[in-house]
Formats: sequence, C-alpha cells, structure tokens
Amino acid sequence: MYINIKYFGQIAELTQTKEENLEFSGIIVSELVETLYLKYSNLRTKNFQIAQNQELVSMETELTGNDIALLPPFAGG
Amino acid sequence: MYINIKYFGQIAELTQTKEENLEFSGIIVSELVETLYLKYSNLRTKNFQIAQNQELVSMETELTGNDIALLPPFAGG
Amino acid sequence: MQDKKPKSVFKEGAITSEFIGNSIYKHQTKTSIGAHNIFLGQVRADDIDEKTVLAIEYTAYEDMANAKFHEIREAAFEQFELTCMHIYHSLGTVKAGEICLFVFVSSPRRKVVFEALEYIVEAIKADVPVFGKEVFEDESHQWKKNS
Amino acid sequence: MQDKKPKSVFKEGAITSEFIGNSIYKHQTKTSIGAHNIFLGQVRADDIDEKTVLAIEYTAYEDMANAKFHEIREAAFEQFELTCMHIYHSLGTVKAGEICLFVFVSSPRRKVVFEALEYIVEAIKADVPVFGKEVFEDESHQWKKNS
Repeated sequence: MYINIKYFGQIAELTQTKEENLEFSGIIVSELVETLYLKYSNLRTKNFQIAQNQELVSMETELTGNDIALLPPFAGG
Repeated sequence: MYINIKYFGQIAELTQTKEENLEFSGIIVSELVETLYLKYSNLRTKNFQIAQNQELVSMETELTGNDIALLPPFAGG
Repeated sequence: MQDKKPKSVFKEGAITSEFIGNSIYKHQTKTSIGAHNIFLGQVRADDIDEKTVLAIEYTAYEDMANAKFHEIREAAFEQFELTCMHIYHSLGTVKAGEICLFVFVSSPRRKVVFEALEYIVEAIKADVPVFGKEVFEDESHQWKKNS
Repeated sequence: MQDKKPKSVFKEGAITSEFIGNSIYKHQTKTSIGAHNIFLGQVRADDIDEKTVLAIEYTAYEDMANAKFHEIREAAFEQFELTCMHIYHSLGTVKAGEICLFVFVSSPRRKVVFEALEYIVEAIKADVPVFGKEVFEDESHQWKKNS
C-alpha cells in the first residue's frame, strides 16, 4: 500500500521534505519506522512520536494505510 | 486617654461618622468595644474586626492609645 | 528587573482594558520573562432577591490596605521566583461588567506564575481591608463579603 | 454564553497586547463573569552557549493541533464551570519579548479559573503538536522542547 507520511520540525529538517508517499508492505508502525531508518539514517538519533490519523500511536499499532506523521518533541506555548 | 476611632463600610453607615475621638479609660480592646456598644446599640448585631495601628488585634489586646479601626468583612476584588 | 518598591495600589473607578493591554505591552522589553499570569476581578450583575446589582462602590482603610498589599508583595517575591508583580484595585464606583482588581505576575517559567498568582489573589481577598457596597437598580444596597 | 464551537487557534505572527486588551474588553458585556484568568507565553531571549535567542519560528501539524485544542476545550468545559474560554497560538516568527500563547478563561467564581487555566496550559504544552525553532543572532538555530 501507499502511505502518506508527514514530517515536522527537526524531523522535516533531516528528511528535507515535509511530506511524501511511500510504498510499503509491512503491518505495524515499527516496521514502517525501520524502513524510514534505512532511508534516513540520521533519523535513529532523533526523538519522535508517531501519529496515525492525527492520534498518537505506539510502535505495535497496526497501520491502517492512512496519514502517518513523525512528530518531534512538542514546543507549544 | 483619647482614642481616635475609624469606621468603615457598613459600620460607618451605622455610626454615621467615619472617624471620631473618644475619651476612654479602659485597658483592653473588649472594654472599648463595650463602650461603643453603649453608644451605638446596633453595633452588637454587626460583624467586625478591630485594627490597632493598622494591625488586626484580639479582644484581649492592650490598647496603646493610638489609631483604632472597626473593620466590617473584607470585600476586595 | 525586580520591582519591589511600595506603590499605591488603588485607582479611582474601573480598571480599563486599555490600561491592562498597555501594562502587558510594557513587559515586552523584559525578555527574561517566559510566562505571564493575570487575574482580573469583574463586578457581577448578581440577582439578589429579584434585584440586580448595578455597581459596587469600593472604599478602603487605605493606609492599612496599602501596607497589607506591600506585605503580600514582599511575601510573594520571597516565596516565588518572580520577575515582576503588579497589583491594582479600584476605589469608588465600578459598574457590573467592569474590572475592579488586576493582578499581574511574570516569571521565566510557568509553574511559578500559577502558584504565585493564586497565592496573591487569595491573600488580597482575605487580608486587605477593602469594603464593597453592592448597589441595586432601585438604589437600595447591601454590603459585599468575600467567601 | 458558552462558546464551545471549534475554531482556529492559530494566528500568524505574535499576539499583540492590543488584541489581548480588546479581547478583555469584549467580556465586559458578560456580567455573570466574576473572575478572569489569563496566561501569556512570551518568547525568552535565552542565552545558550553564549548565543542569544532572537526569535522562535513556530510550525504545527495544524489539523491535528486544532483537533487537540478542541479536545482540550471540551474537556475543560466538562470539568470546570466556565463561562468562556479562548485559546490563541502563534505560527511563524515570534521575536523575543513577544507573545506566542494567549489562554483566557472566565467564570462566575475565582477558584474555577485558577484550576481551569493551569489544566489547559499544561495540556497544550503536553498534547498539541506545535514545534519551535529557536533562532540565534548568528542565524544558527536549535529546536525547542517543552519541559
């Protein structure tokens, strides 16, 4: 399936893109993250959370093929 | 001795004066209050605290002959 | 940057939103501040026995009140790491909907301002000799009492 | 009087003191309010490794952030007896000394506003995907992180 991935803040700086579509055949979030680590090797050094359909999810959450976002530490306010 | 007595808010409304000098020969605050009860009979029905030299005092505090104020409940803010 | 001098807290009449906005503006030069917390007391048009409060007329034992405000300021600066603190209270008539108390605290960090502001407001309500006459539409009145 | 509709929280650039003053002014027709509490987040000119922060550039995952702000609003109205609540957050560049967050709660009684404001501000800091790039005078930068 194709997954739409959004990058923000420090993560977008590293990926040098804010959004991309990736073809991906895994089932859970951690598999997608491993794929991204291969594509962006410096990503391993960064802290981030994953949101799927605008809700934070864990590494074990099943992918539903929708919007994924990589969110660095929040800095609101 | 002469004591300067200040009245505020609801108490001033009752005494119909904001300030007066009273000649008084007692020693502690409660004696002064009894004197005021005789002068202003409705005062007994009111809640108030006493300040001497701008500090709250108890009924047993000794009078020092300075400023006394009758303070109804505070309503700041 | 600390602002510990005693000063007069009382203002005649309501505290305007322009005054508050301007006070906020003045703090934009103090770039060590990360968090402001502001409390505003506003006169409520309470309905009491079918009559509506139109205004509160504030009076105070001014000398004692200013001394108490000063004590509260000193205690707050002692207890909390504040960059600055401002307190204003109205005297005279303040209509329903208008502002009668403005307390403004600022600090590098937010946790401090929450604690400090509540401490200061509670101390003002409890310890400062200010008196309020609630005036109704028919010109009758009752005396306000903090709870 | 309750104001529960979702609305956009983000504003481009700094939140001005005029905007805040005007927002206070608009509440003077709401005469059931007795207490307002306002939190303002201001950008600090922090010194980090001998460089001074000039500004923060805010970005956000806007859709998710607005949904989170809405959840926080709903939860606060559920938990606290508030008359109204307003939240504004900056996007883009906010210079040191300027205001990037404005949270405004109002209630008939003061105890409620203290609790509600702290709840809302802490929830914003923890749950809303907003990102901040601290820009130094030499144009280098680092990424801000809430603590």
